[in-house]
Amino acid sequence: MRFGEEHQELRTAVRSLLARHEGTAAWGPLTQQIGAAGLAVPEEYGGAGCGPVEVHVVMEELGRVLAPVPYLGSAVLATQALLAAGDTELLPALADGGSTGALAWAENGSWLPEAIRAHAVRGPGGWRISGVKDHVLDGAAEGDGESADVLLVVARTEAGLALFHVPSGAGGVSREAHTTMDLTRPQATLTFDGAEARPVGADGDRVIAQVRDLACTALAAEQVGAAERCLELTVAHVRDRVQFGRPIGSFQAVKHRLADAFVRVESARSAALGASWAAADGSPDLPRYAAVAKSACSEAFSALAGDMIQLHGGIGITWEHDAHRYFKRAHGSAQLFGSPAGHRDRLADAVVGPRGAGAGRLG
Amino acid sequence: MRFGEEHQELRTAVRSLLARHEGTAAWGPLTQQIGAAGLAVPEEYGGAGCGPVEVHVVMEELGRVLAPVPYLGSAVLATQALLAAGDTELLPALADGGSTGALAWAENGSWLPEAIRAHAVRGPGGWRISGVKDHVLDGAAEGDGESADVLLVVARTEAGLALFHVPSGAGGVSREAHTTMDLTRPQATLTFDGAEARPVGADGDRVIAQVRDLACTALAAEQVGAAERCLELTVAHVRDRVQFGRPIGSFQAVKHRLADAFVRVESARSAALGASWAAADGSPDLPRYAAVAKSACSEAFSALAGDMIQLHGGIGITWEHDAHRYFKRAHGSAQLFGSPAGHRDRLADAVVGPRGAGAGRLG
Amino acid sequence: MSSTEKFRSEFRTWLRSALTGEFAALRGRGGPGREHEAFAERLAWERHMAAAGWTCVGWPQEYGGRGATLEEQVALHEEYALADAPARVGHIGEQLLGPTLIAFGTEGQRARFLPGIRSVDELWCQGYSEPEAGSDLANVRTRAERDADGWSVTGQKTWTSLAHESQWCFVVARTGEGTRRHDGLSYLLVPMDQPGIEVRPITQLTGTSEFNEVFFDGARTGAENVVGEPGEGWQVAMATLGFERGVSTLGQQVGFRRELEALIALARSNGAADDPLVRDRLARAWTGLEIIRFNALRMLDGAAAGAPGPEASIGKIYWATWHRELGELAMDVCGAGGMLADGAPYDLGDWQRLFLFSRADTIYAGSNEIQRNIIAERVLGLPKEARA
Amino acid sequence: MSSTEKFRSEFRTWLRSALTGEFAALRGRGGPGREHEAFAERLAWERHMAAAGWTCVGWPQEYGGRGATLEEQVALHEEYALADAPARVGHIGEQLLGPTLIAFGTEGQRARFLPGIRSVDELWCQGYSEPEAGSDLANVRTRAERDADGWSVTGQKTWTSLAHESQWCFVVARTGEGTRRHDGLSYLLVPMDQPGIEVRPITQLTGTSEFNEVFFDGARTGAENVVGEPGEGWQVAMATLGFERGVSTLGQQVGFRRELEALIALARSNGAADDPLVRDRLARAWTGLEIIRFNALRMLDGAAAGAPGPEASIGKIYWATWHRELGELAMDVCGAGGMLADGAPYDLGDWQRLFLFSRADTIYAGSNEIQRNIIAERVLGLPKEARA
Repeated sequence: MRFGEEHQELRTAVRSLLARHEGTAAWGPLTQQIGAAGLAVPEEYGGAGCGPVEVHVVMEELGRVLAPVPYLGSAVLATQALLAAGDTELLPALADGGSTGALAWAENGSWLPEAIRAHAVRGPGGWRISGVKDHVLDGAAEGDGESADVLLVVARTEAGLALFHVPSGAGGVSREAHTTMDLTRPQATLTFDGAEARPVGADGDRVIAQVRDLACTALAAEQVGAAERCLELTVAHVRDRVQFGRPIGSFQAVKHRLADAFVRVESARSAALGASWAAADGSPDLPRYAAVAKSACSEAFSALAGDMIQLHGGIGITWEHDAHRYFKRAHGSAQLFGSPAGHRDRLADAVVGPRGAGAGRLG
Repeated sequence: MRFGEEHQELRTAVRSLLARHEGTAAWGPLTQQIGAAGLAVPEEYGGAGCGPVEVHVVMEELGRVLAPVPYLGSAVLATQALLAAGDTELLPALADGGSTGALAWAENGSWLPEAIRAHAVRGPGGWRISGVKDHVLDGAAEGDGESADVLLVVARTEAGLALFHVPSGAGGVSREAHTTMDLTRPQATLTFDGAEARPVGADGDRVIAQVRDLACTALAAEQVGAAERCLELTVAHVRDRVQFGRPIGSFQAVKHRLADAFVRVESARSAALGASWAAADGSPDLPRYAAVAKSACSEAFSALAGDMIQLHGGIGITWEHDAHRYFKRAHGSAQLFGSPAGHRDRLADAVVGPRGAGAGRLG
Repeated sequence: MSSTEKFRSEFRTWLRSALTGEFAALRGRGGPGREHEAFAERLAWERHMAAAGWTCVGWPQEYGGRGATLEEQVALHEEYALADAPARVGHIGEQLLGPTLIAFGTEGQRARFLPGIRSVDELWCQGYSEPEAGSDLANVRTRAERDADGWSVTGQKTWTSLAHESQWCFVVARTGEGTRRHDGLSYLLVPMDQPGIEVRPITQLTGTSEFNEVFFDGARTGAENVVGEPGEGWQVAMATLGFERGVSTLGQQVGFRRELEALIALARSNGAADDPLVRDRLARAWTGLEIIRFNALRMLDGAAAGAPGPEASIGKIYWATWHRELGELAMDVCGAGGMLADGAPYDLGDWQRLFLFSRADTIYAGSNEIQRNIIAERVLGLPKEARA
Repeated sequence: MSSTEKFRSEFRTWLRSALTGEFAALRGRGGPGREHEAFAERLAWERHMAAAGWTCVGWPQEYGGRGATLEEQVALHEEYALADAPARVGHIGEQLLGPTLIAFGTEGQRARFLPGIRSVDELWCQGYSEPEAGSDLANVRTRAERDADGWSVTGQKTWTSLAHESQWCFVVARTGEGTRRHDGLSYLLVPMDQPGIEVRPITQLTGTSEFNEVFFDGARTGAENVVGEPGEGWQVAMATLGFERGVSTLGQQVGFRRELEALIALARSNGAADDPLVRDRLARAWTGLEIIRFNALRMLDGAAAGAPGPEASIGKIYWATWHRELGELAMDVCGAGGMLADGAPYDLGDWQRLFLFSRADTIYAGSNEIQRNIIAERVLGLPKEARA
């Protein structure tokens, strides 16, 4: 679990690019100069042939600055879904950033496969999909912005779950952009009403399980990067800020709190790295490690963002200071792809075994 | 919720008596000089005619020194069971301390009424009880010590739960004394095999619910007293103990931890007082307040005892120092009459409503 | 019926009849994160209350109050909250400045200012915090100079609620020369409507502005408008903070209870109430709520209730932390849907506002850290922190 | 197969064949709270291991080790724990003193002491802590005087494991005159079997005694038995602590895993596993266990693995806190039955021992508080605490 020189170079490249290009404007250079969107795509489909460890590095860096780019939605969710399903046609456009992908997955606030009610039926004119999908990352832009042009949908068929591609401009698709509490990660609700669709690969259950694990792993890395940045900014603040005649960072209660925060960040990093390396190795334990990483990193980031506000005092609750942006991202990323408690529930099924009595709500 | 002068006098009397008489030797003077066992018994049965607030004061003081006397088992559990059931015969001997009572209640580690399997049947020769009772306070002494002579048993009859008196020396009763992790609170397992029994009062379901609320309330007061003592001893220690050239109590991390401990103790006290006053007022909300008090005071005491060990450092984990006695009492008293989570489960049923799906284990 | 219950019943009856007609629409308005909502209407409502004698009930009768006992004041707060009446606008004058003037003011100051507070004709705001001073009043840099005509105030205050709406501000300023820390502070009453004062709203993490920065540039006030002796303002300011942590928090648990009940109702309706982990946390929240209430009742019953001492710190840490955790629990009850605002441009829902606003609870009015210092040093008698 | 896997497989094969016959009964013996259990038999077992070349594998070959890599050492620890082999008795010499001598000792000291450690013929104990010094080595009061024949040591050490069983003790004593704090300490090797040393067991909260007080009253050792320069013992002692927090903790997660798996098995059998709150905590414990493992793997992979720096503090705080919480969870899985001991006079069960003993985890070998200071000052670069 050690980064090589090439990972350090990638990290440096992404960090300096993000320092030069703020906000959504970073996406063009990220894809064109660094090839970020195709990092984990095999070379024969126009990618760099790297894998989860490189994605980890990019996600940490994106997390540090809360970059509002469609990396998670397009380069992770949509791209990994296509890879898992064995598509070869749509991948090149996603890999070079020419297209942006979106995966319509969650329903009724749940990412569990059993929550999926959207269904696809095969008629004389081909497949048609109907259903409502929540929390679709980059699924629709607010106002006049651009929305993802490669639309993938997980739907139920008679043979189980399957991945579908709904062509751009297909009828029976409506997209509703939401205002999100975390303004840096746009979400949409997509409604399909007999929309034309093309199946991509087979065995959607396996595809969605793999996408879930890779998405949780990548998101955990983002959370570590963001949490680390919370700690850095807070440490800098308490060194500078003088109260009662001393920098507040010299008060032991503040020092110990930040020491605990450091333990939390580094332990979260261990969890995320463990999952990323397991993904890179194709380990059969990935589902367990991904659940560990997603739950631990969610809680660490939430704790760090809360500490950041508290230790900044009054300034921490203003719109001008970045603290609230991290706090809102911490909330949103903890909920995305299932809550920490939900992932622990999955973990408990694996390591403790199934419950005897009826199970509770598995968020 | 204010103590009057008479309560302060009672507190002073109990505290100075416990300072003069250590260990089990305190029970004689407590009952004879202060009439502690009969405090909450009406005057016509030989008691002082006081109530839950006075019991609260006594329990706080007993908790401060972890007095190994049968107050909780005899003066609270057995006495309140008899009062709730309307007995008049056995009360005087318990009230003056001439007898010691024990209530055989829990089964299979649970104090929930639905856990009770012991059953009583009426035959030609009267009632006979069979069953196994756990965690009977003062139910049997280890070695040659004395065991409770007034034995009360909650058992199931065709008409529901009922309270029974099993006469001293009745056949078919075997008592097994346990070694408890908390050596200051003896427990026994009692096995009844067709033992002769006399019903006491009626409506055992109401009796056991009332005993539960009063027992939880009294135990919460004991926990507050013990937690308060943990805090006092720890504050004294950190004032004296010098490390790195300063009293460790001048380190802000220690100060803040003890400040939090103080908030915890005083908030637990509020919960316990709230329940005691509700009991004194005969409030219909007592079941809720008792659950609040028992769960909150259990957690506060456990936290305080843990802090006490940690802040004492190495000496805190020796047998010589009192810290481990408080730590073990904290564990035992948290489990007694149901765990904090169990009481919150009961509270959730009351304030949130019943669960839709099957419930979990309700410890 | 006890006198408290009589008082309670009288107020309840009045409320039931008064909160009708034009005022009925005010129910539930102006809560945390919504302080500017229907401000003019809430002001009118509060003057209506004043006319009926229901403002400043805790003040002595000679100053226009009813001399209500603490129990009665709590009952009033409870009934007010139970009726879902709108958030108060005159509370800073009624609960902070009024008691301060009654304790420390001159007869002239009382005569000049108390009637306007009681009738809600004059609103007040608080000028304590400064950007560089944080929670430490000893670091106040705002200066006031005495000249022939009175006082001239220059400096910057922050976290000032209702600065836009208020006619007056009570300001802690440095008036002593060359002194540091607690000496040389004075407690001044300064009119807001003058050229030397500029108010700028602070946009908070909710995207709304409930607090302001207030800039004083040679702002004027009369020589008579200093409370207590010049240079001894720290004692006065501390007493005001005591009032803030004391009586005014006694009724807040009713509002908390309503929030928790609404959250339970949401959990029931969206199925979260079937999740055993959520149930446990809801029961824990209920436990904390009862403790907040019992903490408040103990303060009421204690001798210290009239002049809250360090014990008030317990209540502040406890409820602030509880409320912050309620915000977190609320978001978990909301589930994934909690990520989405009600609408554009940034119209957050009530639970999101609670989640975000409650982060301020452990910071303002003496942060948890400050309260822990107070408890450790003043209650537990632990050594003071070494100073650089 | 990688060299690590080959090493692992070789050791596993050996263990499988060796831990049989008379040694089979030793499985699982001597764990925390049971250090004195079957001591003589465990000593015999460990000498058996030594004879087969399985002690001190991380030492260089020239000192009798195998020069095993860190990965291989971890593999050995893992296999040892997986085989349920008995708790080690020579680990203080092997893991603490041996590496210290290899780094700081003279060739003479290495030649004299390393073979006895490797063969488990001489056991070692550690003389660091003192009753008044606590975690602060700078407060050491034990003194050593140099005379014609060597050193004379007087003072008191505490929390000394295995003092009764050991032939030697490494002692930090003050040798400089009039100095305070870190200067003037020396690191001495002192034989235990002499009239100037008395060992008294400390009874712990479990009622058993795993630690001792050691009283030195003019205890003697030779002039050659000082490690490093006299007066510079602090640097040596700190390096030893580094070894303690480093390699020796890398394998412990295997033992933790076995504890957690046993607890899960108990929860399954007694129904606690159906309690959603217990399930959540078990899953949380599992999460923590994986993090302990990944933390250790990162240390292994990092450049700092050979000489653990402040990063080791992360691992220590994390696992100590995790283990303490596992003890609490274990008692909740036990339920009410956890109140009862296995038997008289005070025969506690395994889960009770875990519950009680794990309280020491956050205290010994650098308490959580000390570790937080190290992280805050050395890693985060926050200002040092003001000193009186």
